[in-house]
Amino acid sequence: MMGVLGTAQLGMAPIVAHIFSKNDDGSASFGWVIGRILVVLLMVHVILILGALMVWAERRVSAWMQDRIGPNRVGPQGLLQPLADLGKFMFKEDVIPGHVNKVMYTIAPLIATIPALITFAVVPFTGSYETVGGESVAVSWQIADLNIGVLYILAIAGIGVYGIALGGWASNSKYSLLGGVRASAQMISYELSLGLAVVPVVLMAGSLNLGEIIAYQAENTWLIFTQPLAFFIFLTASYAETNRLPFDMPESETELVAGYHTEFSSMKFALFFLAEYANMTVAAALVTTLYLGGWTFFGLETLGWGMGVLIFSLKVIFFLFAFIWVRWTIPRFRYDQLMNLGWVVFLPLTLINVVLTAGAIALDQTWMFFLLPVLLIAAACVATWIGWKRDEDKFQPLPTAPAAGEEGHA
Amino acid sequence: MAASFLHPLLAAGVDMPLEWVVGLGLALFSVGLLGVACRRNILIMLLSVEIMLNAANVVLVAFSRVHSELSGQVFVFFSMTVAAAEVAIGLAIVIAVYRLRQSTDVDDAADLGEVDYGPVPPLKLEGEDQHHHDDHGDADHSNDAGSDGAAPDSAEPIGAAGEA
Amino acid sequence: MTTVLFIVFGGMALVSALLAVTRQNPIASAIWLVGMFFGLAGVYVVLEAYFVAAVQVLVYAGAIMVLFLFVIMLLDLRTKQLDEEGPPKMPIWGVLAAVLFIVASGWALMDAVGTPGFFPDAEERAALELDGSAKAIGADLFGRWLLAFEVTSILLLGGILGAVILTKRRLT
Amino acid sequence: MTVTVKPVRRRKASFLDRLYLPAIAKGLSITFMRMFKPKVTMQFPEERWTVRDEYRGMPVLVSDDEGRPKCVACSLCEFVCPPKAIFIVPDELEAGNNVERGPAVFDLNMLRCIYCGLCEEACPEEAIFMSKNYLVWGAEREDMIFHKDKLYELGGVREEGVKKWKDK
Repeated sequence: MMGVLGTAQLGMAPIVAHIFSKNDDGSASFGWVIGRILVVLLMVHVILILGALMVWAERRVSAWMQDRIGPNRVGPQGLLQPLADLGKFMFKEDVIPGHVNKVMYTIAPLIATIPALITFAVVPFTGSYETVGGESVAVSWQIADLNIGVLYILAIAGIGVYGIALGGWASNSKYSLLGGVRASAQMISYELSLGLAVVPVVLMAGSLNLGEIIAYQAENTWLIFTQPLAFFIFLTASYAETNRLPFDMPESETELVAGYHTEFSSMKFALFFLAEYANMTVAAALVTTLYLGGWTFFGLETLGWGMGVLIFSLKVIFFLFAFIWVRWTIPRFRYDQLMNLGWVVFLPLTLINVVLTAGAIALDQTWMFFLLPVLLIAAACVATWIGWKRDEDKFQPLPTAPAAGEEGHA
Repeated sequence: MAASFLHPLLAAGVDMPLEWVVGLGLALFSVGLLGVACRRNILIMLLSVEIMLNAANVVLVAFSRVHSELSGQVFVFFSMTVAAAEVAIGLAIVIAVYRLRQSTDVDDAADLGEVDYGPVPPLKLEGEDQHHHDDHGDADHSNDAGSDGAAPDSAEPIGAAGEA
Repeated sequence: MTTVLFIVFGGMALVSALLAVTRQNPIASAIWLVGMFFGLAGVYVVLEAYFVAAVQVLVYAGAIMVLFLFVIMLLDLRTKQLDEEGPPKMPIWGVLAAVLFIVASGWALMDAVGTPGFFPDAEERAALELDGSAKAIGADLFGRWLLAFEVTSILLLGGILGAVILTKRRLT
Repeated sequence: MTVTVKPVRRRKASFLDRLYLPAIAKGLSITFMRMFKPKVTMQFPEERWTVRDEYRGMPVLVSDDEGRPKCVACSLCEFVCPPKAIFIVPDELEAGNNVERGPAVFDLNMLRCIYCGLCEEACPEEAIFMSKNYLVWGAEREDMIFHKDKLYELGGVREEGVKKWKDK
């Protein structure tokens, strides 16, 4: 499988293609290594710039939703606001409180940021159709073509929580510690649902490789149509994994001041900020790749690899917008509701979904794929209805309140 | 095929002596042994057990490589399952011991007898006399983790057997 | 190339493991252990066991150690209490036992290396093909080792029940 | 300690409420539609508030229609000022003026001023007024102490009001 951003496909001059190509025997040449490093640097900067733009977008969109205008002074439409923010972060005093564990306090923002940046390595951002064995196959381009791409992302994304948990612990303050503890509990709870929501996708595509998952979707149909429940649960769990509202328990400002980053300032705080937005970008890219066909869009992608980039970007931007949209709409869950949702609602649903999908594949009944969502949604409705019935006694008329005179002396 | 993404770097295949991997497993196992034998902190002892399990995993993968046989890698999964179950139980025990002894030192848990932390004040009920159970309290019960925040949901003292 | 990578990752794993068992603070220990897991994942990649490497990070670093960290934070060991414990004491007999173990098993290893055919030589090794992909491992796991796989589910169930019963204060 | 329980009747959640999703969809549609509603933010430096007549902005000193300062340095405003923001040094004016008295120094400390308007009330000559100016700024603390010239410049000319000294 062609995984590298092939220079030849980019229409570069043959001499350039030669510089960046591997040796004839397939081993690494110097030019190839340099080319790879350049692509990696490009990708990292795309994410960093996107992260900065997301801060602007968050402020603008939230303002629009509240009948305000938002930052519009620095540059056209306030687009240079991220630069101004960056300048402020860089020149602010980097306070290290006296009571913190200095080593952990310093490395925690780094631990939070690096996993967020390196997960993007396996996400296919465009591709092309190539004839393999007489068949036209969608071949994706990504930095590293990993056969275990989905596992890689899940594994690395799970590391990010160390930054938050350690940041909270090293700050040596009550609010930060509570934020860190909440983050680790939340991460464990939702990683299960997240992973189990991906399993049907992997089962149907027959591969853990993100490129092959896209190829499957290009050939058949987008998995959002056949696995809407898995899509919905994955999306919701990724909100929890990225600590975004309505699941931002680790930093809930109304209870914990700012949670795990209460004691952080200057660039350390900026790194936590960046990690959150980079994580959102990865989550959006992953939802796009797993459920919405990645860089494909009903044949439009055949126009060229640039079109693929455009389609992929638009899909990712939609989900990034959805992150912001949901944040400014839905209030925060209570902590027990959060845990309840993860363990009592999502986990059984994903498990049933996995079993049903596996059964449909084993029986080779492809029509069942279209019946499954209906079945599952019906099952969810019935389960809710049973719960609603059971709760009825909670809402029985309460015993009459004691008379006003007695109340004070009780 | 499996190595496609690293292939240019590892074109020559695995060319190092595989004995070294077994050696690494040995070294890791003895480090784990050192931890279990010498440290008294129950958390670090649990971590050391993890190191020993990992040492076994390394050797399993190495021999799977040597004999071109996947069973070794499959066994790593079983070992990971065992590790997961062990950690769940182990941490539960740590929490239970910590609740009783207020310590993570295994030597504090060497004695089977219950430590008497004094009676825990019973659940305060509405309308009950406020000063009713003051005579129960003694200096010791401040040590009991169960008595501070969690008293309302446990009407009995945590170390109930200690009173008998 | 693999030799260099192995020395880097293996060394990282070994040093992290040593630091993990000698730290006074359990949190520092846990973090060093995460470093060891990453080193071992690197070793697995060098050995072309990619799936195992990913699962190593996913399960050990992503789940088990987060749980560990959660519990350590929950216990909230004060620095004062840690200071009372003092720096970790390493009894000489413990170190001796570890050294004795490594010498004895190293001797056994050397003995095995001497046995012809125990470890394949370089040419033989280059010819070996091992497909460590998820598909191959899955086929093996759900084929030959299906019974063992099912038994692990019982083990995990036991683990869950045990953990719940141990941490629950009172069963009512 | 006793706990007083006050029963609160809760509406029973309907089945649709329990599904949560319809409510979430409704909320999302509301926020989405809000994005296209007219904005209420005022672009401040370009657009300004039109303040009401009662508005009390920064106190300023005014001149009469002939451009002569009206303040006679009676120090009543200095006396009445609750936060003691005004500092006046009276002086004799040179011959030719209709009045003999005027301020040599009239400092208004805008870091202290509370915009109470008592100076305006107290002034017998109607020389100090609460302007409509709400844009008071300075780069340093010294800049926030407004001197006589600046106050007259901000106040400008005010034709109506007391002109008793003119009749002399």
